[in-house]
Amino acid sequence: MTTVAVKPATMAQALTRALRDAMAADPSVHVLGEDVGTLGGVFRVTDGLAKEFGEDRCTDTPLAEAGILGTAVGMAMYGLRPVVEMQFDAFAYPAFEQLVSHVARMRNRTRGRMPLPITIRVPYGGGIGGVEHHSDSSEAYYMATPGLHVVTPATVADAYGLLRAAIASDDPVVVLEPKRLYWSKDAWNPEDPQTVEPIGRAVVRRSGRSATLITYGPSVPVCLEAAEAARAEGWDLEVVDLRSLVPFDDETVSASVRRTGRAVVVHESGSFAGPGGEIAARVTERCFHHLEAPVLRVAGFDIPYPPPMLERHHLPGVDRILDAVARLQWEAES
Amino acid sequence: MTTVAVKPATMAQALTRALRDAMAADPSVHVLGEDVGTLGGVFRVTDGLAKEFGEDRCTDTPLAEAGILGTAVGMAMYGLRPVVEMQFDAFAYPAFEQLVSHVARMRNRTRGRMPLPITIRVPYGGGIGGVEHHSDSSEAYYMATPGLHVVTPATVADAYGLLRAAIASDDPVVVLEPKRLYWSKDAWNPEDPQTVEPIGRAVVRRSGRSATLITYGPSVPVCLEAAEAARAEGWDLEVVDLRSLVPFDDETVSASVRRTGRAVVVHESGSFAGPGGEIAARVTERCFHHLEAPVLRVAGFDIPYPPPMLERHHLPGVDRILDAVARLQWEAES
Amino acid sequence: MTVMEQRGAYRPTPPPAWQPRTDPAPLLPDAEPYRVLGTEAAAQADPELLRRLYAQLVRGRRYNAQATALTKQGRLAVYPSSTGQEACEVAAALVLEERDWLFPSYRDTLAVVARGVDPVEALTLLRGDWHTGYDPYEHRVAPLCTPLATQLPHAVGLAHAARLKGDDVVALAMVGDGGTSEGDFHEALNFAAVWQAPVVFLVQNNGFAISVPLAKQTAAPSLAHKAVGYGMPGRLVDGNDAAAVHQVLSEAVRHARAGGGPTLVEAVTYRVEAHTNADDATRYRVDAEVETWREHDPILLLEREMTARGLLDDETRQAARDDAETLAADLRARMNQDATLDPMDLFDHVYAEPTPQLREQRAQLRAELDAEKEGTH
Amino acid sequence: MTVMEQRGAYRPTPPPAWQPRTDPAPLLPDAEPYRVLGTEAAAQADPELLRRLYAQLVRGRRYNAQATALTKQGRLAVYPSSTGQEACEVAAALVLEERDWLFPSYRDTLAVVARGVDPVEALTLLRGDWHTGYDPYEHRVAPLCTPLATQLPHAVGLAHAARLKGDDVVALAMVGDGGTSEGDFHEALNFAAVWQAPVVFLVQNNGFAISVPLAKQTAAPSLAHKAVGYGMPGRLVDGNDAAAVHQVLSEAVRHARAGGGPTLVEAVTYRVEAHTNADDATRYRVDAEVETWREHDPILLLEREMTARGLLDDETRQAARDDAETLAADLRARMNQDATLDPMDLFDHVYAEPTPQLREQRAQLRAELDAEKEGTH
Ligand SMILES: Cc1ncc(C[n+]2csc(CCOP(=O)(O)OP(=O)(O)O)c2C)c(N)n1
Ligand SMILES: Cc1ncc(C[n+]2csc(CCOP(=O)(O)OP(=O)(O)O)c2C)c(N)n1
Ligand SMILES: [Mg+2]
Ligand SMILES: [Mg+2]
Repeated sequence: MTTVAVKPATMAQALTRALRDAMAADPSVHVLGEDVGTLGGVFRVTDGLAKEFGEDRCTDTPLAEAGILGTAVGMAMYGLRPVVEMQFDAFAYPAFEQLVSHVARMRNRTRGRMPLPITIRVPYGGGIGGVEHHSDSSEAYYMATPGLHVVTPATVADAYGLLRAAIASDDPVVVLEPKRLYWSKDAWNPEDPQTVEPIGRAVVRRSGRSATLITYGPSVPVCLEAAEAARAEGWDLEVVDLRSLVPFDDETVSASVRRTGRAVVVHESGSFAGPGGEIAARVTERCFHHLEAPVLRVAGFDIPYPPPMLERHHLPGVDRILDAVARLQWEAES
Repeated sequence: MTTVAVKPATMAQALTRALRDAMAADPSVHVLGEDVGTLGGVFRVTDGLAKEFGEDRCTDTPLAEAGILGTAVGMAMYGLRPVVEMQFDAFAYPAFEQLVSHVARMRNRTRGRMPLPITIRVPYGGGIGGVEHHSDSSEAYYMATPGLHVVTPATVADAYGLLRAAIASDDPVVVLEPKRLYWSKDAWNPEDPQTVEPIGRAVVRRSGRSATLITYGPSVPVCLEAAEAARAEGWDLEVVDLRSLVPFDDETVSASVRRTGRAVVVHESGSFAGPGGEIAARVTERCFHHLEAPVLRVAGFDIPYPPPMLERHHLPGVDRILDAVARLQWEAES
Repeated sequence: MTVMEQRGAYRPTPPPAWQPRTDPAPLLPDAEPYRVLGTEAAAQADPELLRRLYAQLVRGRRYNAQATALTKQGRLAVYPSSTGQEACEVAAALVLEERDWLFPSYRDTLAVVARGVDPVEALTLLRGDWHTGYDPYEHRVAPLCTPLATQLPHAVGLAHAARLKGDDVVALAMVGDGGTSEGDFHEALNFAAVWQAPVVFLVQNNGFAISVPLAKQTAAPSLAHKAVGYGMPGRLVDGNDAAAVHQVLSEAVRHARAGGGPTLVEAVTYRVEAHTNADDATRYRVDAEVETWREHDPILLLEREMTARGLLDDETRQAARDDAETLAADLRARMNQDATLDPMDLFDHVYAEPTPQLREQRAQLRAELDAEKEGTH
Repeated sequence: MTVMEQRGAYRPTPPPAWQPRTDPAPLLPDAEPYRVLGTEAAAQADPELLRRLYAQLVRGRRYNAQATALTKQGRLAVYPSSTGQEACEVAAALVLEERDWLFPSYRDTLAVVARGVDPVEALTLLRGDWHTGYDPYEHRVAPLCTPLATQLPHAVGLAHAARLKGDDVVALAMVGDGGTSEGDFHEALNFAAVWQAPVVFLVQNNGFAISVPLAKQTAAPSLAHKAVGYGMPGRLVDGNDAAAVHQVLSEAVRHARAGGGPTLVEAVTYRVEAHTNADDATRYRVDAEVETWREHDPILLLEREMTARGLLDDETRQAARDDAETLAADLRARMNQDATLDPMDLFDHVYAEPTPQLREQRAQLRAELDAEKEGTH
């Protein structure tokens, strides 16, 4: 094994590398979607794959998302491992029936005889100045659908690791890629096999004793920033990056909250019936007697995603997170 | 006004009556869907409407759910009030993109200039021995979509009232009709205008002091039964029927939980990222210091809806509700 | 003067990119459904094939009757009968090689059975117990598909994958006239044509989608006319003429196998029974209509032809009937046994490995069932 | 012998229900795109119409250039240019009566402007501020539609509703070649044909869906050939020939208004610019291809014809140019002013009445903004 210098890479590059490595390792891995071939995807995540592996392995499909996912189902039935790209979050909706009624259920419907190892890549979330329908946080829909795994990376290394793990999984995995982190950079060594993370494990990104911020994907850097800012207020915040929404890592999350006694869930998705409700509820079920305050939520508003010029008001930012932390009934303690 | 004897009626009959009254009162109300005309719908809810109002007012459409909802959008744009029937819960999924990207957002996208007064009737839930794809509880998807109202009746009178209110609403309303209550009967006076309920108000179906069961739709009768059974164990349970999932009646729910100090949310839908998470989280946010125990959830398992022969194991029943009530940390109190 | 009136009158210089890439003429269906039985074409039909079809039709009719009877006895949750459509069901199964794949819709358990799946397994889903019963890989039959037209892209993807792998496999996908209105029908046919996937789409136009007649479903000259819009051949066939359906499907399968791409076949047939046992067909159609179709019954048409050609003696009839009765008796006997189901199965196949959350829920149900058994509840 | 070889050889007795309800022949498109400019048909073109089209094309070209320039200045979030497609954009707007409705896709702001909407309002969405800008009811233009093909069923529903109300209204809906692959395209056309709704579907086949060329999008002889599968006429027209597009669309609108039902029009054109300003077209196509299309430019074609017929003097040219410059200058000036947006708007139009939950969230943002203003944050 050659030693490769740890160099800065973007999340998009790590995703490309994950696809390339997976395709090189396993000839049954096929990429398909709109513009994924010649163009290399609108975010360039599939850049170079058609050239390297041929158009049969990385295929520009007709413009029809249900068709893309539906044919991927058939390909998986025949032993391939399709990796599907949905161009943007909202453009995955036409494939919803295929996703819920087939992708999520085929293993179960056939008593395990017909698993569907399909990876569904969905660039999601806001913060990139996208016009309407280009910035949805659609994770609640996927989380509420038994049979799907749902993962979302917040770091370059996790982007690689989770995508490789998704492709390796014998089950369908929805990989939610935070659009606004595509160009975020980290020092990252692509040759390090450690970067392949198993699906289902959260990670503590920052240890702290005052309260836990439970978050994922695009909100992780925001929470880390908030934790830094919180030091000035005397709070030592722990930040848990869920990485996997399904399965949910109750162990890591509950352990953290039991330690800190306070928690705030942070995500871009709308609050009502969003991921935060589930997370708050299950943390409360498990840690009730350790809680000094109710688990609070800092989330997007319950509105259609706003236009570029207003999105900063919608996205959970450092101030809003600190406001929530401040409401964690500190008086009650002292 | 003539006085009409209060007679037993089924929920299906009340829904039919609501459609008929709405169509008679307002010529802009149009019903469309698969088999709603000549056949009167597979559940006979639209029975007689095509005959009474003509096929232009109650129309058998081609078999395409996105087309049905999409054309309803256009009809609403031109000033009609379409009432769309989705034949079964899972068969609403093909219309998901139209629902999320247009129906829920058109008012907002146009700054209020183009409201869409569309009613979307969705027979939902299990308990009728339906084969796969015929028993989904899909409310989590709708609740997580800002711009939609979501209501679900548990009684014959509410079925009438909520459907009339939905049709009268200038916003899109998803009316989730519990399939297994279609043939449930109540004494009901169709001439009583009181039966039209405003959207957004929960109701206490049974008062009690020990704990609150928060529920809706098909689980309301089960909770009432559980409350009766609980008397034997010495528990006096309050049962809140939400009726409207969006908007959510925090006032009624919180008031009840503050009174009782304990709560269990009960629904058929899967637990993970289901409605119960949101409800438990918001109740906890609002009533934390009144809670003697964490808000618990009794829900369907996180699995694709099971086949008829196994569904009784899946559906929340009296025993499972009482088990949850028993876990509400009664010792802690005494 | 309108464009239409001017047809042929102008010789425009087309825009640079314009070139008709396919000649539409051979893609268009004939004006009338293709028939073999009772026509000159019948002379070329292989007697062995006719005998085989006959035996299968008789068996299929009996199967339909038995399955319907089982609903009355509460042994099936629901049964969508294919009575009157046996020619399509049987031919769809017979034209395939062992390595090929069949993609049935929810009405097509007969095709599944004709392909060799144990009828009890084919009916597992409709019985109300474990989901799709048979192992899809054993006979290369996809699970019965209820959400309409959603199986069509699956068939395309599978056929495409097989072709990419260099396997000589054809997929035949079945759908109803109503199903052609769904977006998935459109997307599947388009993908198939663009990819030149070896797929045959068989539309059984049985006149109704539950209560909705074809005239409310489409304004097209025929459903087969949809094919040209995808760049694939459309074929129209009398769906009650088993020999014709067999021939048209065989040709389409051969065409696909030879790399010629997909074909859309519309078989004109009729749903003689109600939509399912739960449906009341008298609400939307008159008996007289059903009667005209009984005259055009697939078994009747084949019997007439075979009798005329001296291919149907009493022995052959009796053998077919006996075989059908054996099937029915076996089906009855086995379906009348109570299915035993393990509720724990509910958790075992949601994922390859149950999530921690499912393990908790599994334990909960286990505890409940144990308590139930011990009578503590 | 195969079915195809046997064509015409048999005369089968068709199944009872079988009757071709529509003659497919008149529904099929011509073999080549219809053209007027440079052909004999041009002699019949109304000079007034040509002058009007010319002025609009010049204006449209300038509008496209200005909007693209505004993206470079950061005044537009994104702009999908219709440069090279102005003939379609302009004709789509001009063939409609005031009472008619236009359903644009995301690329069709030019059609929206040509219909009379203030360009600043037409560009509101792409500017990144309040959503769809213009009041849809003022000029009867539906909001710009980004999810591809989803506007088509809206157009059908609206046209159907108008017809039910007895109003003499036609809807014209625009979609791209890529959009024809979506299920919504299929469902919309089918509903339109079954309901005989007064809709005209205009497909601008500009050769690409972002990077994907037509050959990967469809294998059909032409997109217009899809029409027969729904039972409506399909028309193929040179999309860069403004007179031809205008004529074909006018006829389709007239046909729809007269109760003849929907028409599918495929206009063969070309996207001269990249998909949007954010796209790099060199990754998927060569300049030479773009160049051949520049020879077939809609303004060039019209200028040639008008010059030959003495309809284009310097004055006309200058007037068109001046008008275009006025539009551009006004657009520039007004777009260069910062938009003022009220964040509170975020909550006001989600529902007719904000829910209690939204009222809480509104109050939260209000408090935050107030605090921000007071500098407490
Ligand atoms: C997506 C979807 N929508 C609705 C249904 C409900 N449904 C079941 S069968 C049926 C009619 C199907 O008609 P057709 O396709 O002609 O098949 P046939 O029943 O005639 O075999 C309908 C509407 C469904 N199964 N799937
Ligand atoms: C449902 C959906 N899927 C994907 C996209 C992303 N997208 C935007 S434009 C485009 C290409 C559209 O091509 P075409 O329909 O030919 O229109 P054109 O851009 O050429 O005008 C794509 C894939 C979208 N807007 N909607
Ligand atoms: Mg049918
Ligand atoms: Mg295009």
